[in-house]
Amino acid sequence: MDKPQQTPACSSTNDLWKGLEELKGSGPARGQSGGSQTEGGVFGEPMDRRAALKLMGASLALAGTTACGRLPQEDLVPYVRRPEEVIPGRPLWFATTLTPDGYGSGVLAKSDEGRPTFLEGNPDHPASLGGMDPRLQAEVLGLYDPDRSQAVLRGGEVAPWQSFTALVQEIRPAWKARRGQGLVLLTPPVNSPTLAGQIADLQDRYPESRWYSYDPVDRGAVPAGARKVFGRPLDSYYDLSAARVILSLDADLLGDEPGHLRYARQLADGRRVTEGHSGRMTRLYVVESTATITGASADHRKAVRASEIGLVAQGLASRLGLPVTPGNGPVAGAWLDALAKDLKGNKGAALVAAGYAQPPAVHALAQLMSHQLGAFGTTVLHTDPIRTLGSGTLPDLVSAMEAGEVDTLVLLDCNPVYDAPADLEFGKHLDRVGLRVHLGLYADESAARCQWHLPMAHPLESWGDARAFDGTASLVQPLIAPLYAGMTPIEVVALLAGSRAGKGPRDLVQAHWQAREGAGDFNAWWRRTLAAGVAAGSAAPLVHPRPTPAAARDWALTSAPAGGLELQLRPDPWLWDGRGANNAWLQELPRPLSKLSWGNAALIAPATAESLHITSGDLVTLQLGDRSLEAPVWVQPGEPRDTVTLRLGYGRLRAGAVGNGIGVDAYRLRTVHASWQAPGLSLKRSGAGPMPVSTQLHDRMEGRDFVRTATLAQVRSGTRVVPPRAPRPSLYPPRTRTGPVWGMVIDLSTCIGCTACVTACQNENNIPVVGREGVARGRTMHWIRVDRYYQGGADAPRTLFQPVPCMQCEQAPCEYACPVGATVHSADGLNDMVYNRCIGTRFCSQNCPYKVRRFNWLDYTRAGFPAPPQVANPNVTVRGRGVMEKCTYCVQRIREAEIRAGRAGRSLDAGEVQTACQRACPTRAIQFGDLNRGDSAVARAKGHALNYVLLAELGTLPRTSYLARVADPNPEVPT
Amino acid sequence: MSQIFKPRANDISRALLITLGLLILVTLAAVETMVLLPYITMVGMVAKATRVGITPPQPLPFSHKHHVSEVGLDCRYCHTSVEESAFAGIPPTYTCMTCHSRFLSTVPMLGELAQSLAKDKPIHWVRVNSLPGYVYFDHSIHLAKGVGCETCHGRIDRMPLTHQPRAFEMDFCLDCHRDPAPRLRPKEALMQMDWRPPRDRRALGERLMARYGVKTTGLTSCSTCHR
Amino acid sequence: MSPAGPGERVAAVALSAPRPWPWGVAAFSAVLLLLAYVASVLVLFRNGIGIFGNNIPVGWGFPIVNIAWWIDLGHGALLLAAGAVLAGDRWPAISRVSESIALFAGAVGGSFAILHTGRPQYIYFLFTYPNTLDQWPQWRSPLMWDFFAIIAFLVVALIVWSVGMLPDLAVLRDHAKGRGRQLFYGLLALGWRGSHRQWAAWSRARTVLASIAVPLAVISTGISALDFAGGISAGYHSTLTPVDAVAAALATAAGMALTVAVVLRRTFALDDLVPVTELETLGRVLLGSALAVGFFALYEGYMAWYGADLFDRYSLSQTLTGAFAPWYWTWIALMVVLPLSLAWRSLRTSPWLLGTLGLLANVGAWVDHYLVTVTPQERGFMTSAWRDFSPTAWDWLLLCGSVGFFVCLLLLQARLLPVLAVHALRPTGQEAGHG
Amino acid sequence: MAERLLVVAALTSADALAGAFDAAWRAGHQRLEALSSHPLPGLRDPSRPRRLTGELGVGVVVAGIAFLIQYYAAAWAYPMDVAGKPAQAWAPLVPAALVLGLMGAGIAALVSMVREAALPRLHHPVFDASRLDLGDEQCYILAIEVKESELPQLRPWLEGLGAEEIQEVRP
Repeated sequence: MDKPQQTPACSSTNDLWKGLEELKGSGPARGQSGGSQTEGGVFGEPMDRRAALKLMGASLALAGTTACGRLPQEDLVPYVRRPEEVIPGRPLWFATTLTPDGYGSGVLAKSDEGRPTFLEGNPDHPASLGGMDPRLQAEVLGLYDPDRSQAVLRGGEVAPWQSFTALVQEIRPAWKARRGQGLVLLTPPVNSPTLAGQIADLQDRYPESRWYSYDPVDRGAVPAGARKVFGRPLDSYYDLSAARVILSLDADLLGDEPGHLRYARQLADGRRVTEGHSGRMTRLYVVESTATITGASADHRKAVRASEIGLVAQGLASRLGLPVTPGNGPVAGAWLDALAKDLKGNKGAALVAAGYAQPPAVHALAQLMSHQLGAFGTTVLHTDPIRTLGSGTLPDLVSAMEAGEVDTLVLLDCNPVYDAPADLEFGKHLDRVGLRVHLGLYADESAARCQWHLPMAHPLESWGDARAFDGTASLVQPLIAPLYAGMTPIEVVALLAGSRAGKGPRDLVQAHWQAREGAGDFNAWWRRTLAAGVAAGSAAPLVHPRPTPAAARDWALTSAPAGGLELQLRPDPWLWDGRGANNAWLQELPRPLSKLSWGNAALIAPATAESLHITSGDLVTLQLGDRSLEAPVWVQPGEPRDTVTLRLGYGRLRAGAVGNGIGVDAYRLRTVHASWQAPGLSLKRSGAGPMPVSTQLHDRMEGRDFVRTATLAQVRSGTRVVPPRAPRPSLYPPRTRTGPVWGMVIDLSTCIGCTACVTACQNENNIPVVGREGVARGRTMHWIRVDRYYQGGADAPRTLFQPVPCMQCEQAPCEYACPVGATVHSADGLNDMVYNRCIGTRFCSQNCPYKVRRFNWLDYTRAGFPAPPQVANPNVTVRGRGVMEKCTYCVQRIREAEIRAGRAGRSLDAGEVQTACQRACPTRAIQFGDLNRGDSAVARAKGHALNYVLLAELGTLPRTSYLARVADPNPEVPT
Repeated sequence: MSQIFKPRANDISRALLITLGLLILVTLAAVETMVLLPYITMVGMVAKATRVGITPPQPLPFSHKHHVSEVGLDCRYCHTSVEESAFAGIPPTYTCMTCHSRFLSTVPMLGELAQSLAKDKPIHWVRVNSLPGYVYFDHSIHLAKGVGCETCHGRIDRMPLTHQPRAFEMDFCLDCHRDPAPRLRPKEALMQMDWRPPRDRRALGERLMARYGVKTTGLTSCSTCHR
Repeated sequence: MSPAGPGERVAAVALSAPRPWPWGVAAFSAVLLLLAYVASVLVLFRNGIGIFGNNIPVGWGFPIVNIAWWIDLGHGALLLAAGAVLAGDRWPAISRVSESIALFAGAVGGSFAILHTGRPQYIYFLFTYPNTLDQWPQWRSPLMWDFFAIIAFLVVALIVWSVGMLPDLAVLRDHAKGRGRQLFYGLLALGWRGSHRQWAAWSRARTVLASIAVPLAVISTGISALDFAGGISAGYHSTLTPVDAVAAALATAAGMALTVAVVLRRTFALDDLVPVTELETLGRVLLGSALAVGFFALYEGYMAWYGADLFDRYSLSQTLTGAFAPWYWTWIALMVVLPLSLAWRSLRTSPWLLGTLGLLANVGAWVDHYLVTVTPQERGFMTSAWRDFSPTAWDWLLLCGSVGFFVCLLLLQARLLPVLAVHALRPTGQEAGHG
Repeated sequence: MAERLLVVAALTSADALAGAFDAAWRAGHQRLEALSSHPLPGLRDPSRPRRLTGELGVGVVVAGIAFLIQYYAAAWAYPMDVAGKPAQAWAPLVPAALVLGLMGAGIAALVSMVREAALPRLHHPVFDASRLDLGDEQCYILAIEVKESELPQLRPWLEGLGAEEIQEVRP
């Protein structure tokens, strides 16, 4: 991959608009290899299809003797002035920052002639370490979403920007006069230093103005818990690389905690049994209230109702010697004893993490236990709150609105009408505000209730900055000019404050940083920071708090958790608080555990479902107080008993063409005081609805050894986990390949099932989306799927993940099945798929035991949810209707690397070629490379004792193999 | 029972039978020739006219003949990225103006050019040499391995108006991918139009293959060109 | 002229006979179904094969089931026809009916071979001709073999059918009233006059063609079975499948021939020309082949168990008692158990029973092909990919449409061409003679 | 040269026709035909006996060509690495060759029949004979081509052979 550039190609507006030229589809991008165009002529462009259709009636003898047409005429559009760093046909890479979960995560963005087309993790950024997650990856699709708000709306009518700026200029004197009284700002917690500075500046100018902030993914319990212990709000994060025993109390460390990508890497490095492994694994205990990927990777997992996790913490705390009454929790004492022993035995290398969904008391206990275990400063690190909060929260704002103290409300990048707790009735109160302004990517539910809606610039179009989970700041730089003349919150605040003075967004950001980094050569700093994607040494300073004496008290729960059903809310892993709802990639991507796609469901444990006499597909009415919601049921192994878990972010009304009306809106059951869980839920079966669609219908392996498992003890003692398999006799001479031999090894011990690989592959290989019906029919197109199997009892099962791309078999059954030779072996042993040769007999897929081949049943590139052509990778053919497709080990990357090497007259370096899935994997579980080179990591992995292939007995000789999944359960823990 | 046909019906019917047989053969032959003609290509069951020998109307009557053989410009002066990218590169207006701001800037024929620069509106050329979207041809590697411009683009220096000299059908590519030796050139002759190969070209070719490290294994793999 | 002889009566069916009311009903519904076929084909070409219920893992759905069903019916019918010729060529109904079924079923099945592909406009990639791509078909694919097998089968079926038809066309010519018809049949009959030389050449051609048709039918059946047996999926990766297919095809054909013959003789009051003994012969064939099918079913079950392969055993259990059981037992009932009743002569000589059993055997055959095509894929190697197949309206419409297509061809033949093999109608007591 | 005409005699049974045919043959009539609604046994066919060599040969040749084309394409023109199987494998080429060979043989059979039966022959004097009716399985006809002059003695001779009706047809 080329080294990140210092400044984007689009540094002068002139070039920016050149970027747009291409977006309109007339740029050099089309001039080149042209892969990004659907192959009109070749794959049934309508005209041809009709022509062909006429002919089909005719007998085969007539084939060929047909009406003649002309090849379509193409335009070649050169630049007028070509920016120096642009070489037509060669992509550029830029470092920037995205904040899909409210914290900065560094990415490297690929730009093909000014079109951002692909994202990779920035290895230098502390929050990603080069890894990706689907939410990050999908941002590039979001950029081109045609449903994004494209113009300023006044009362729903399109208006020019000037009309709004004029309005602001007109009001400003009044604000000045009244010192900003009645002017109110509502934002998410701010992670952008510049924006924070802007707002502070605004409040200087208008001292009476108010700033409120809220986050639907409410992490308020974390600082609140800290306040209980330390007397002041603090953020804490973890260094899992220093940990040997980890206890998670409902903290989805690998899924949705800030810094989850870093945690995933650190944990994986601590559990990797291949490369130079220390002979020990970081042991992970998880006590959680819903099935998460963190729980799936745990050595010991307990599913406990959210309200009872406090009891577990209590029980453990007392065993760790804290003055807390043990109480009797849902977890057996012996289990806690073993856990406590293990934790105590690793003082200084143990930690207890509590999830944001737990009440402050549990966080307090977690902090105290970590402190007791000597974790502070080693595995548990504290900083002052990373994100700047407003002077009040949503309820305060609502009461202010009720009191009529708000005449101007500016909603910056938030959508409270949709995602505010239902009992606030935000929408109703909003209508009483005189002037309502909304800035957002979409003209969403809130925009509809405001007189003014302003289109926001997408992060990939913006200048800005963001802080990561540990406070590290990095710059946001545009890959392209705003497609729809959007503005960033920074600009809008500056506009309100009147401090903009014709400064562009970049000037505003620079101004802020100049003030901070003023000393020395700022331009050098700026260029360095842009290129690196990280502001060196900007991490928040660590604070080393000590528990206040008051903290040493009995934290036992005052009241025992109520019986009966309990409602639990969680952000959807992909749609998050709902911001991803109009992203077709995210909607279709199966959720890691349930494998549900295109919609949420009431997740209920098997036993509970049985006792309630309901099953998957039933419609139930959930009644909580005076609010009720009808939702489909999905029986989910691994959920705690008597709990109904709903994911937020669905049931949008104004998300856009993709997201509208998908799933049910769980916010309808949310209240201010029970933002994550609420007791006293009643559930009534109200008939059967359409079955929620899932990509995997069978959960068990039926005695087939797809995922082989072992314990660390077995590995250490050298027991053969994978029985050696004698090479099968063959009538054919063995094939020896001189050139590179590409192969892949997937380490199931470190795969956490996050499915980042799936989205990365979708992005890299122009994989279409098939929609709800498509998934329901079993026509998902993902080239790599992550299978999820359960072992053991349905209520406390062990969850196993297995990513399955094409196996690239040496003796591929698909190949001899194809009558036209559309899939054959390349010289370097890849199982090539030639789309333009395929006539769609589908015999190859019939004959593929791994079922990794995908077929274009319909014209997915045009019908359904067509991906905007601009996001397409120009180096991969966009497949048309009636064609088989599949994983090719990112052959386009292999060939590009070969050409790059060939130009330079050198041979490929080991690890020079990286597949998209491998690059995206946050835990580096996927190894890919040349098996003929001893120095390649993949070759070494192939030699490992844990290496095995799927369905070896079929003699297909797969190139993709797996390393058995190793766990290190504590022998003292009772099973 | 009565006679239905005239006596001569016998001969006529036999004649018809034979013609029918011949007709079938002729049709097959006709189809096959059409398939092999460079001027026709098949897209599905629809035969389409290729661009071979056609000079489409261009916004400007640009003459390679003039610029190459008369002015003597090097290919790379305009097609800058040909050695480092898949795409040879179409010169930005700016490149044209480096000369034409001085020479012939007043000729009405070149008004378009000035306009383009002034209005910052790119010139929309009509593509002449084209490959289907599923073929990933890369100029840079072909030059790096000693394939000259002329080999595919023909005597561009003799084209007042540019046209595609031959059908870029798969067999044309395969001929060379199977046996590159007799088609390779020494580096210095890559851009040369009137290059005279030595008598024993294959020997030269094989030397060049060794020098450029051209391996034929894999050259005919599908994914070499189709991805 | 003398009172109408048998030949004249057969001719009369095509030429003058007043059509009974069932004819009208049949014709109407058949044409309706044919239109449904055409309509769904048009929709298919507009929207792609996504209109069917197929998915991954079940990449082959109804269209392939239909191909296999129709083509195998054709193969069996050709086998039957050839057998009839070699056995003395003296069954007017068996010969004509089976020859027609072979051709028509082949044609209908062949059409699906194109329809089922994702990009039918590129079907010519299968042809073997020098082209500018330097590309050739991939000969290891059973589909490729099948492609040629279908072509060869259609050509030979057409030849057998038309050669058998030739002398009878002369009969129609001789009895045709009106210039137009005389010309029509006259041209088709090529001036056949029944001279001893012509008969000699003809009889010989019949024998030669029959002796070609037998191996061709068997091989083609085997090849189309290899489309599955050649694959690796548990449930149809079986050496025996091709042999099994031949027996099944013969049973199917005998069944269809019975149905058609019974309806035919009743509708056109030709009972005396098609004696029950002739139907009984078909009944015997059905019985015999059904027994063979039953044996193979047992044998394959046994092998799956005895082979002790995890996947084979699993699919066996699914077949006998699991997800596939309903399909499996339906097939066994229709194609093995019911035909056994023909072991009793009294049942074997009841035309209507024969016709009904024949029809059911064909339904059974379709289920058989469904069992081979769809169900093994629903429960393949990877449990994570397990998924059931559910057909769409278009699947059903095209299936029924193809039946309409087939029936239309039969009706058209009855309307224009001799419904029975006149040349096989011998004066009583006279044996057929061959060169 | 005297005009020739066709004498068409209707006989009563297959045996009668056979007998008459033999007699006429022995009587030295070269140009004669026995016509019937179905193939007749025991009718001595004066034309040479035929063997299957023709069709067989064609079949073998077609199969051979088919096989060679396949082999050329698979092993020579563009040898591909398909499922790791050697490009020169011959076994997969057999099925297509086999069926195509059979098809060739079938076509050959058709052609040879058309040739030997001298088809098409849309016009034939015998069609003028009223008693020729291929629809009637009792139709046994002997057609002899003779000179006008022979007619007088031919008639009684034929009646002697059991012809129940005799007709002259002028071509």
